[in-house]
Amino acid sequence: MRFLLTDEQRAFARSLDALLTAADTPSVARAWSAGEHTAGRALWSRIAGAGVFAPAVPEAYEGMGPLPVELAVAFVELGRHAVPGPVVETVLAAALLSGAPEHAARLLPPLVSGKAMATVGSAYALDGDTADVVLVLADGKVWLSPGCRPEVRPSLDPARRLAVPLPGGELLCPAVPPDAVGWARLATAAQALGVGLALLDRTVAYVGQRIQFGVPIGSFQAVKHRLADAAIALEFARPLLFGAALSMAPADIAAAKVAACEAAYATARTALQLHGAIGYTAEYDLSLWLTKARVLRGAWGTPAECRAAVLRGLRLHG
Amino acid sequence: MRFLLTDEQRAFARSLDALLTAADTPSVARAWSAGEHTAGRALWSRIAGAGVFAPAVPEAYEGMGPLPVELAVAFVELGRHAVPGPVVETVLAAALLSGAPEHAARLLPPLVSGKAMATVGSAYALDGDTADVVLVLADGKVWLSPGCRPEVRPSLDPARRLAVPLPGGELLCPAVPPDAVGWARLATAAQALGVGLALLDRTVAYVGQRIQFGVPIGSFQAVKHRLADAAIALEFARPLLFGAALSMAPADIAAAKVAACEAAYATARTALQLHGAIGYTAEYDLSLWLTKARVLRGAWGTPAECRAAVLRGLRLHG
Amino acid sequence: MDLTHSPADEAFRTEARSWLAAHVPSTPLPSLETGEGFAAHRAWETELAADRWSVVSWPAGYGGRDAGLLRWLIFEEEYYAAGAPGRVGQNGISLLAPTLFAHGTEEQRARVLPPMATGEVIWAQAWSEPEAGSDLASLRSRAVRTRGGWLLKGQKTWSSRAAFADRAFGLFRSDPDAPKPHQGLTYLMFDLRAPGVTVRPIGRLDGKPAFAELFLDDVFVPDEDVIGEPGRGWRIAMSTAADERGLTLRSPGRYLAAAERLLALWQAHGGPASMGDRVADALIGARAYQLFTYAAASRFLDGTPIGPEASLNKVFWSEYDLVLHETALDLLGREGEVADTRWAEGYVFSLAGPLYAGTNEIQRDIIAERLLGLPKGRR
Amino acid sequence: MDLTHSPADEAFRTEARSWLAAHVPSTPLPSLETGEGFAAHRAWETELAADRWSVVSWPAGYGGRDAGLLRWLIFEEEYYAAGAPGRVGQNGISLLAPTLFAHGTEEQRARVLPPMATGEVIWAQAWSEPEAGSDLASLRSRAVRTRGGWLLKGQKTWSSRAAFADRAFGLFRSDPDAPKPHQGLTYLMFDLRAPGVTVRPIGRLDGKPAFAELFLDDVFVPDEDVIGEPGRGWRIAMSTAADERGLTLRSPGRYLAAAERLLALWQAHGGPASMGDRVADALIGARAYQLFTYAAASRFLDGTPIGPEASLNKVFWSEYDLVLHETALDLLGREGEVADTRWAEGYVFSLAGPLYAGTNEIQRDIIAERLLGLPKGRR
Repeated sequence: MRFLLTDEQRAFARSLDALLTAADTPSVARAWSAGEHTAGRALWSRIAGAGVFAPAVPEAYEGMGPLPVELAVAFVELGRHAVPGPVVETVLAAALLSGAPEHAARLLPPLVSGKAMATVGSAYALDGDTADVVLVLADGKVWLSPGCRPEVRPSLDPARRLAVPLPGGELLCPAVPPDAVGWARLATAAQALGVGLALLDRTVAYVGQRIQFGVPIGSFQAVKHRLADAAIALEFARPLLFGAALSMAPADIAAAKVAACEAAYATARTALQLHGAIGYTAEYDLSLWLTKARVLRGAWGTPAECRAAVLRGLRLHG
Repeated sequence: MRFLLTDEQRAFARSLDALLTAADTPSVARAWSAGEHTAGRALWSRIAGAGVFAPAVPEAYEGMGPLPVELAVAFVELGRHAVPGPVVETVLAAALLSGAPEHAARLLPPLVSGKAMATVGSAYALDGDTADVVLVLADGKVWLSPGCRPEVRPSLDPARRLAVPLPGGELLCPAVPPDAVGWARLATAAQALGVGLALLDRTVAYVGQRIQFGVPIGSFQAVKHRLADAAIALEFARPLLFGAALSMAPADIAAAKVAACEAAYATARTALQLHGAIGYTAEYDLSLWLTKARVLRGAWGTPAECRAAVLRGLRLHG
Repeated sequence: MDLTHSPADEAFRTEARSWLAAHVPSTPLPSLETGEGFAAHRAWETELAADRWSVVSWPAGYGGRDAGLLRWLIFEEEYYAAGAPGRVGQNGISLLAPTLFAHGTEEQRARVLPPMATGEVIWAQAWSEPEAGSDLASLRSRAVRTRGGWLLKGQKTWSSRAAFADRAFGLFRSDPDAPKPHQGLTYLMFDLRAPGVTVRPIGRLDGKPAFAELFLDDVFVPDEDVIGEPGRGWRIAMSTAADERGLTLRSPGRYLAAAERLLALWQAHGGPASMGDRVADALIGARAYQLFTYAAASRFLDGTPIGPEASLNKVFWSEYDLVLHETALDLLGREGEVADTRWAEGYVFSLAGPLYAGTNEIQRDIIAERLLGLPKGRR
Repeated sequence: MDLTHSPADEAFRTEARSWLAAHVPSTPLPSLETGEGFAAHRAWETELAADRWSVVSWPAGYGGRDAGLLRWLIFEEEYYAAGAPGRVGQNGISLLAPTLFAHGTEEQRARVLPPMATGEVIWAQAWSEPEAGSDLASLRSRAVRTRGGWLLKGQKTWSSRAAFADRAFGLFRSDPDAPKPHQGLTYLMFDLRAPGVTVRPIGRLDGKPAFAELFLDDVFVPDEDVIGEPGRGWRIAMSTAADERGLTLRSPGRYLAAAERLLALWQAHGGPASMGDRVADALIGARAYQLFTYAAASRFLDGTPIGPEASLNKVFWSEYDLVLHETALDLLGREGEVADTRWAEGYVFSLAGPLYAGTNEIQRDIIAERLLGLPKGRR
C-alpha cells in the first residue's frame, strides 16, 4: 500500500508538461479547430515519441503496456494543455486492435510511434477527416472503415471535428472486446481531470490580478468559496482516477469518469463566471478548456451510463 | 388579471399574525411536543374562530368555502408561527367529509368552529392521540376510525406526534374523492412557505447581530449569498402557491408543493448553517421551524410523487 | 386575486396567435450571430413591423399598439409558443427605447423610434470597457466638447450586436473632473459607421461574433444625439439598467416555450425516469417565472415601482435558462455535443446569462443588502 | 502506486473481522446520547479494550496494538462494515490522546490513557464559549493561579458528551494581559464532578442531550493536569485541531458502510430509477473519500505533514454525510419522518457536520487562501 505516484511517473508528467508548454499548445489547438492539421500532426508525433500511447499497447506491438496508471498520468497532462486530436480514440483503437492479432502487427506500431493517428466512432468519428485509421463500432462489431466524408459537423468544443464515417469497410472483430471501452473511459476521465485542473489554475491566477471595486476579485469571499468547491471536487476525483487505473474494474472506471467529468464541468462553470465576459470569448485561451469540459462529460460514457455502471458493479467492501 | 392578494386577504393574514404573535406560539408548540395539549387546544379554538378552517368547508356545513386562496393565506401564517397540531389533516378531513353528506352535517361544523380537531392517516395519523375525529385512508377507501393507540412514535419534528390508528371503524366513503388530497397538498405547501419565510426572517435578524471576527457575520459575502438564494427560492415558490390555489389543478398544486417544500428545506439548511451550534439545539426556537421544514417535504405527497404529478399534468400553454 | 385575462386581452392574444401562425417562418432562420442570419432577422423585424407586431407596447404613433404590460406578456407567450425567431432589435427596443420615452426629446423619439420599430436601424449597446465590467462607475471613454456636439475617444467592449448593427448607445465621461466617478457621464447615441469608429467583432465561445470591441477615435456626435442633460448620464442609464434587469429583458413566454420543448424532448427519448425530476423542475420553474412576473406586473400596474426584486428575477431566469439547456443536452446524450442545433445554440447563449446584465454575484449582493437589509461589507 | 495491503496487514484485517463478527451486538445499542445508551456504549468500550481493540493505533503499553495509520484505516473499515456501535470514547481517543502523546508528560500518559482505553473514564471536550464559536481566539473563561494549581472560572458550551462524561479538557485564559488574544491560554484537564462544576445538558434538534453547557465556579485543577507549558495552550490546541480536521475524525470505513447500506435500502425499495443517480453518487463519494484518505495517509507516511488539505477532507465528509442521509430519508418517503430509526438518527447527527470542527465557511476560506493562494480579505 503506497497510493502515490512514483518518482518515475511524476517525471513522466513533468516531461510532458514541459514539452506541451514549449509547444504553445493553445495555438496548435486553434489551428486544429480551423482544420489546419500540420502543427497538430507535428505535436502528435512528439507526444507519441514522449510515450503517450505506449502504455495502451502491449510490448508485442512495440508498446509498453498495459500500463493504465502511466496512461492516466499522460492524459491528465494532455487535458491540462488542451491537446487537440483523437488522443482517446487512438488509445481505444489500440485496445480494439489488440484483440485482432491479424491486424495488430500492421496497425499498432505506427500508432505507438505517432506515425499514424487513429479514431473510433459510430455516428461520428472524432477528427475522422484527418485520422489515418478509422474504426467504426456498429452492431456490436468493430469495422475498419474506408474513411470519413470530408465535411465535418461542429462540436461544442471547436477543436473536436465530428466526421461521418463512410459506409462499408472490413470486419475487424466480431465483438467489441469488453475491456476496450474501459481504456477510453479511463483516458477520458484523466483528460477531464487535467482540463479541470487547468481551469482552476488559470482562474486562480486571473482572480488574483483582476481588479474591480478597487481590489482583486479573488479577495471576495464568494469568489473564494466557488474556487474552494472546485478544488474539493477535483482533488476527490483524482484518487478515483488512479484507483481505477490500478484495478481497471469497469465500475471503478465509471466512478472515476463521473467524478472527473462532473468536477471538470463544475470548474468550467466557475471559471466562466469568475472571468466574466472575457471568458465567454473564443479568442481568450480559457475557451479551449471550457468547451472541452462540457463535451468530455458525454464522450465514451455519459454520466447516466457511468452511474448505471456504478450501481451495477461498485462494491465497496472487497 | 390582478395577481395580488386583496386588501381583505392581507388583513386576514395580518390578524392571524397578530393573534399568533400574542399567543406565544413557540411555547404552545413545545408543550404540544411533550404531549401537553391544553394550550394547543386553546390556541386551536382561537385560530378556528379566526377563520382558518372555514375556507375548506362549504357554506352548507357552516364554513365559507371553497376558498382555497384564503386557505393558503391562513396556512402561510400557521407555518410562519410553527403552529402545532393536525392543521392540514383537519382541512383534509373536511374535504373528505364534504364527499360524505350523511356524516358531514354532524362532523363538519365542529371542525369549522374549532370545537373538534380531526386527523387523517394511514400507517400513522398525525396527533391521533388527541384528535377527536380520526379518518383513515386504506384500500382506497375512507374510514372513520375508533381512535388511535395512546403511545406515539416520534417524528423528526417533535411537535408532530405519530399515532397508530386502531383497526376497524366505519366506512365513510367507498373511494377517496380525487380532489381532497389536493387540499391537503395545498395547505402543506402554504405551511411550508410560511416555515421558510420564518426561517429566513429569523436568520437575517441573527446574522445582523451575531459578531465574529469583530463584525456582524451578515456582512460576510458567503452569508449574504446563501440568504439571497433562500430569498430567491421562497419568492418564486410564493406565486406558484397562489396560482395553484386559483386553479386547484392537481399538477399546479404539485408544482407549488415541490417548490415551497424544497425552498423551505433549503432555507432550513442555510438557517442552521448560519446560526451554527445554537441552531442545532432543541431549546432555541429556531428548531421548531428547522425540523418542520424537513418533514413537510414528505407530508401528503413526497417530492417524487409531486414531480411525477407535474410531469403527468402540467401544461404551460393553455 | 385573479389570473384570468379580460376578454379584450384574450382577443388580442387570438389576433397575435393567428398572425404568428400565418407568418412565422416554417424553418428556423440562420443564427442571428452571423451576417446571413442577421440580415434574415432584420427582414423578420420588418415583417413584424408591417403589421405592427414589432413593438406592441409602444404608442401607435411610433409603430406600436399601446399594448400595456399585460398584453406585452401575452404577446411574448404567443410569440415564443409559435416558435418565432429571436429578436435582433431587442437592444434598441428594450434598452434604448424606454430611455428615450423617459428622458429623450420629442424630436429624438420621432427620429429614432420608427426606424427602430421597422428594423431599418438595429442598435447595439456600448456600456462595458476593458477595465469596467461590473464596476460601471469606472468608465474611462471620453466625450469631449466640440462645436455643435461631442468627440468620442476611447474603447468599448462586449458591445452585443455591434458586429452587424447600425448604431449604438452608451455612456461616456464628459467631465473627468467631476467629484465622484459616477458623475460627469453623458448618455449618447452614435453611428457605428461614422468616421473614427472601428468595430472589431469578438467571437463568443462557439466563435460566432455575438459582440464586438469598438475603438473610437474622435467620433463626432451632434448635440441632438445626447439623451438628457450632459453629465447626468449615470442616472439616466441606471433607469435603463433597472428596466434591463426588471421585467422586460427575458419574458416568461420564452421559458414556457422552452420548457414545453424540453418535455417533448424527454418524451421523445422515452421519458427516462432518471431524468424525470430535472424535466419536472424545468416545468415548475417556467410556471414560477411566469407567475412571479404576473405578480410583479400586477404590483407595477398598481403603482409600485420595480425595486430590488428585479435582482431576484435576474438570478432566477439566468440560472434557470442554463439548467434547462444543460438538461436538454444531457437528454441528447452524445448527440448533445453537436453544436449546430437549436439546443446547443441555446446552451451557448444561456452560458452568458449569469455573467451579464450585472453578474449574479452583484445581484446577490443587492438582494442581501437592499431586499433583506443585511449590513454592507466589503464583498 | 499500489493499493494492496501487505499480507501482515491483511492478517490484521482478518483478525479484526473475526473478533468483530463474534462480539458486535446483534441488536443496535440504544442511542449513545441517552443515559442508558451511554452506559451501554461505555460497556462496549470495555469489551473492545479487553481484547485490545479500543485504541489499536496506540502503543501496546497503553492498551493499543501499535497499529499504525494504515492498520487503523483497515480496522475502521472492518469496524463499520460489521455494524459495530458508535464510539463514545472518541473525544478522548482522537482529540486528547494525540495531544498527550505530543505534549503530555510520561506521568500524564500513564495516568490518563489506560482508563481512557478501557472506557473507565470518558472524556468531553470543552472548547467553545457562548461568544467564541468559530473565533476561538476570543475565549474568555479564566484559569487563575492558586497554590499547587489553577482555579477555573467561566462558561463553556457545546461540550459534546459532557452530559454523561467523566472528565473534560479545554483551553482557559491564564494571562489576560497577554499582548495577543491567542496568547496566554492554558490547556487543562478537569473533572466534571469536581466542586464548582455545573453541567447543564443541552438537547440537540431531536432533544437528545448530545452536549452541555459547563458553568465553572472556582474549579480547582492541580498542576499535574496542565498539558504543556502554561500560556502555550493555543499552539498545543491547534495541533489537536489539525488532527481533528485531518485524517482521524471520520474514517472512510464509516462512509463505506453507510453507502453500502444505502445501496441495500435502494434495492429493497425496488431500485427506483429516479433515485439511481443519487445512490450512485453516494457510492462514488464513499470510494473517493477512502482513496483520498489512502493517498493522504501515504503522503503522511512519506513524511509530508497534513496541511490545509485537511480542510478539503472536512468539507467533503461533512457534506457527503448529510447528502447520504437525505437520500436515505427520501428513499424512505413518508416513513422517513419517523425519528427513532438508524437513518433518522444518523441524519440528525449529520446535520451538525458542516457547522462544527470549524464551520465549512471557515474551511473554504482556508482552502482558498492557504491551498490556492488567493489574497486574504475580509470575509
